[in-house]
Amino acid sequence: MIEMHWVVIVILLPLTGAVVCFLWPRQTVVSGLITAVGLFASVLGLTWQVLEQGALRYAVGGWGAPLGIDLYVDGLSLLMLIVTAVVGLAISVYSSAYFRLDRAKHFWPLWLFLWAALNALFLSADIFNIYVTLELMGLAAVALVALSGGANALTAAMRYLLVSLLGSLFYLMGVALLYHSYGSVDIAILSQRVESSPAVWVAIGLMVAGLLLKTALFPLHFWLPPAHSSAPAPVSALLSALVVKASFYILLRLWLEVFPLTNTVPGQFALGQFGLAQILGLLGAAAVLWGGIQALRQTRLKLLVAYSTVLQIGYLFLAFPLASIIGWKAALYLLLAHAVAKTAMFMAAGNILFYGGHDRIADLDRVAQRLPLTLSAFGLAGISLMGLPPSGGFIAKWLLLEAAIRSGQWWWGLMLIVGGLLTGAYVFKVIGYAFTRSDLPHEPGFVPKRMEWVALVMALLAIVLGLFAPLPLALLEIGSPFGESLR
Amino acid sequence: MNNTGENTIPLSLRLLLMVLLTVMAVGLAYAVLSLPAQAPGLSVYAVENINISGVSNPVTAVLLNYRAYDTFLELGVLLLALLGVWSLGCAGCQHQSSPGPVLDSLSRLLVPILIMVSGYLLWAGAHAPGGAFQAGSVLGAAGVLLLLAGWRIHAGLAGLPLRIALVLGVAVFALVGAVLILPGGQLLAFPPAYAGGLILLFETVATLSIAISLTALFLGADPDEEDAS
Amino acid sequence: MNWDTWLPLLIVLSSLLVALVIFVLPEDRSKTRTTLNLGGAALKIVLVGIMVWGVFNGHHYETRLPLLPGLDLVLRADALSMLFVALSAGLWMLTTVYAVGYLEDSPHRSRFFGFFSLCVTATVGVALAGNLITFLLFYELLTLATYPLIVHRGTEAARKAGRTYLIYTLAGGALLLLATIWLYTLTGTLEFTARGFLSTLDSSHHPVLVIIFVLLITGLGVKAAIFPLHGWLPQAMVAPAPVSALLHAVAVVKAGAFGIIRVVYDVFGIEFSASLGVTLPLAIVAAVTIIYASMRALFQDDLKRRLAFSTVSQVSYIILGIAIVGPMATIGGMVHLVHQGVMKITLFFCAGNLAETLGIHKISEMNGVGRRMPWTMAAFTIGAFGMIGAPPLAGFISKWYLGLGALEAGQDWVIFVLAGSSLLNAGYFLPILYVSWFKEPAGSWPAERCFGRYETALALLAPPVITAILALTLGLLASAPFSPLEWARFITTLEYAP
Amino acid sequence: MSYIFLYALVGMGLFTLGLYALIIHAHLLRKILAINIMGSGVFLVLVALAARTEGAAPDPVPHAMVITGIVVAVSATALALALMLRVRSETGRAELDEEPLSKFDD
Repeated sequence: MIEMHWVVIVILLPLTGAVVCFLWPRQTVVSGLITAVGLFASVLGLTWQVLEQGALRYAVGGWGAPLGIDLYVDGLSLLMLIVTAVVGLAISVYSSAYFRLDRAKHFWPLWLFLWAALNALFLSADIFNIYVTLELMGLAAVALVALSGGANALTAAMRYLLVSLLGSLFYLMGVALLYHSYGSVDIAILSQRVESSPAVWVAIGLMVAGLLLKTALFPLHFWLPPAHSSAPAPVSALLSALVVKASFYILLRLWLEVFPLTNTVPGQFALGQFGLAQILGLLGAAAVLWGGIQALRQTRLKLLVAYSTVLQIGYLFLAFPLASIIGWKAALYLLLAHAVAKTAMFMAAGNILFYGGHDRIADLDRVAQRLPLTLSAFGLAGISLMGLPPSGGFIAKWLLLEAAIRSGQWWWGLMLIVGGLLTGAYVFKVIGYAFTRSDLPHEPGFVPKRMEWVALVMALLAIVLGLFAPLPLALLEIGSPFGESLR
Repeated sequence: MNNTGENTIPLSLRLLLMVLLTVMAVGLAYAVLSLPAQAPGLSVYAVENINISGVSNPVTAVLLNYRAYDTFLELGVLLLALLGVWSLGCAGCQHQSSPGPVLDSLSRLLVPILIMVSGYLLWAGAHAPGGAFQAGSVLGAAGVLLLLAGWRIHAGLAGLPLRIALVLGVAVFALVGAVLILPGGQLLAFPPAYAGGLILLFETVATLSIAISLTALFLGADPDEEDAS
Repeated sequence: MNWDTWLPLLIVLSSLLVALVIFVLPEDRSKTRTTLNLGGAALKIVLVGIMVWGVFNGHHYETRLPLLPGLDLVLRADALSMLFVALSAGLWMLTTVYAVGYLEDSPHRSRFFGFFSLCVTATVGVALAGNLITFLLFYELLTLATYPLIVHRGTEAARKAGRTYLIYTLAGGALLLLATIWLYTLTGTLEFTARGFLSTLDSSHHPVLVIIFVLLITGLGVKAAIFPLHGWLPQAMVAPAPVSALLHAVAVVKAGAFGIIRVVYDVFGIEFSASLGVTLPLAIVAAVTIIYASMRALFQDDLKRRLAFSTVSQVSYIILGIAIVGPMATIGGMVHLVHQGVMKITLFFCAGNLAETLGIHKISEMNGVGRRMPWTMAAFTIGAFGMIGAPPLAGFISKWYLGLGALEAGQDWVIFVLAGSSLLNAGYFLPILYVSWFKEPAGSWPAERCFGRYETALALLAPPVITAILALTLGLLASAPFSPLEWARFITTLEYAP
Repeated sequence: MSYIFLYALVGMGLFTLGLYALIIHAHLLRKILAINIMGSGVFLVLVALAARTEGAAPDPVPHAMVITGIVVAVSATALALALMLRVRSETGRAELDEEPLSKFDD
């Protein structure tokens, strides 16, 4: 039987799709949708392959590290690919109704490029190659934000572009230092060679700073709310669900494999990493508070949802000081649940905007009641974001709290509780308006049913994730990305 | 250029920033100086395999064989930037310059030379410094010069033909790279016997795509759409 | 997989599926909706009946689904859960009938009945939960399902009440979650076990266990409306009458009280709780709530608010019964879970009838209403006397056992609390009865509507009459087999070491 | 310690200077230039250190990385310039609307 190169297909297929969409703009929606479905199937194929064979390493060009570039799939990267595939498919379906052709012909190639960049990024085992994918992702994301036109979106896109480039350059400088220290850019090789040295520390500092900027961890989140709120709704969804997670993924990967030193004097480095982890945890906690409070203060729905992303990113960083397998799994599950729920929420916000022509929260009652499916989607997604059972968010919160208490650092868990309550406050601030009655002042826009249903399906998925947690959690074990379990 | 920007920042903040950045610079310098004084990096491996790479210039071997995947993605970045620029729909943003007689004759003189230089660089890349990027940018410069001189692409070529030329690099990489999988190889794994030819093919299409992309980037908007509007 | 492993899940699904179908049902399909509602309710009663019979005959019903590695979603039928499931299933049927009559021709019925069914699903889930995480899951679902019911009217007051409700319950839920996980990290299990699963822990953990106990009780106490966490309940009175009935008699406050029973008996174990020294403070809090809320009730002119404060007071009887360590008091507390439900739902049905038929919301408007609506007021009277604890009504049985239990446990002060509370109960119920039966009507009612041949619509009248008769029967036939009292005795034998 | 390190230090200096300019200047063209200077700094570090080993041919891998990096930088700059023109045509000026240093939005 011919071995399927699913690893390659999930990168080449979206690129090919992008090229086809670009060449024949009139058929762009059809080509795009076909690509999306094919890509979803390919990721399933890859999943099946990895389940059968375990973690995979693929030497592009046949050279292998250190000379060539390797692709690597383990549970961690596979989960990211699956999240991307699920969210990507939903966004594709939603977008096929959202954009008119004059914008669709720009949206599809850019989006498929972005998808290719994400897949390539998650699969890459080479830190320089990751830089290239980061840039590919960043430029596509910026162009997508600018797609909605208008002064706000363009300015936000411009700021986003500068931030993105700045982050990449910091990252690249780190890559340069690591390469010139150890003569390799392969993650696996580096993880064996890295020792505590000034150059390594500076490299870690640069890379962490650059990636935090791209991940928008407080206080480096300043660019996120304007960019995520002014972009077209499907773009907002994919930015919040996927793009910020990509840089988080790199950070996590480096943290787990390149940064820790086991083969050297333990004290010094461990202490340093401990300190850095505490700082990341503190920033995460600050992000939870800041994002939550800001979300509560917003008067526009999309900005509220964008600040909710700032809060949720803070959650992810609470796992760093816990430094346990269960904590990492919790963070990944949170990432998964948030991606799905936030997609639903931005889509719901997009529908409301589509229908009522505005997203002022105080006037939502005129709109919300007439879009029950959309409102249900918003509510269900909100439940997951709050971390109430049964939902993916609850599972993640449970695991993270468990990790916090087990590690004796219950205060990080407290931040989860506070974040959940803040989320509850801002979600119900919106939901509350759904029950008051008022008249619609003008002719409503038409919301295609497809857009409402996709949002609802994603929201339901966020809930269902609360009932099928053992599956994704087992998937994460493949290749033990978080180290060997002690059990 | 206006100069409002600098003055809005209070001196105290600027001083603080300078102090912080100085600290950072010292750290960076310290990191550089702490690096091992001698390190071969990957040059040993690169040279070891040069015979089966298809070229004799090690940089080209890295770019188009060992790490051809990077180059492939990077052509993608270039194409993507063009997509991004076109999606901005900035047809009216750029003001036209009317070429004077000097520019006109200069371009008549320079363009053929640039094309020749580009061709040479492309060919030389196999054994000496040079290659697709150098060749592509020189050819792109020729295109820019033509644009400045008022030349525009023929309307009949502005649609699909132009687009095909733009995606040529990415498409050929993807297609050939994928075809190489079929006989049981890996993506972009060149059989040594064909490596030289394949690299030349890649370099040629990459040169064309890069040159046309750079020219199109300079133009700033989709010429097809420009006509339409 | 067999019948025994499916039955608990089926009981939960019988209302969950109804809820989901109703959500997508068009607004004007009221026949289909009513059929679904009543069909689901009837099916649930049948299933619960089978289950009660099975449990009595020693069957073991358990549904177990993996939720997290090492943690399952467990639905299990034991003697205690049967008490609550039977109450919920029975009263759901009546409340559905009542709600169908009450909300006839009002807007958003699909939404209302959808969440209504969801609410019962959550309650049944709370009852059948076999471990703390499952309990937590349904407990939070209950919060979410009741919110839309409270804000159903869509007025500013309703939204405000909904907000207050959420602030209280979400915060309570957060504490519960924290305590649950903390407990899990200590023990590695959360399964409800008769006489608890914590007594084997090393004594160095005991201070932590006390903190966890306080967190759990605080989290549950919000829904059980223990003083000073009761603030949301009177506000929630803006909801439609069937919702109030459901909130007060069956779902929300009972879920809280039931949770406290579970924690004290099946997590900590009653004897272990007593040895930790946490039961006496709990008893005192319950006693304070009983007296405080009764005093507040005295001064309410709004009928539903008076009933609300009465609920706050009465639910704490259940908690008091648990906190007085001893079999007799336990019987009293458990049986009150059922008795209070039946009596209070009667009162709320009646209050709803007055509001719906005559537009009466205040006690000062009730002069002579007994002549206009004799059946309703007769039911109300039975409910009120039950609450006071007059024999031979259901409430008397509860108080009798509570008193006996207190004496048995040597906690004589409880007698004074019970007596004082009964006096206060009489103080706020008897004037209502007096004005409605013996005063002359003022002439015209605030907003009278005509409902055919009875004093009000049959769907509104039948439920309170039935529950009033039930309250009477529960008192008269307290010793019959399968009565709540006998069932409570049965549970008590399981919880106390022989 | 060879003279090669001097180049690398200059690269680090460019990186820092570029960052300073990026933060200080409000005009977008200057910001874009600043980013490019930072990029040049990184490239200089990469290339310079490739020739550390005396007597041996320079390491080709960083050279290839720099070429890749340059193409990426060119692409990004092109997009940035086009975006800047759009911002200017939309808002009338080529600046981000906030103070360059005020990173906290509220």
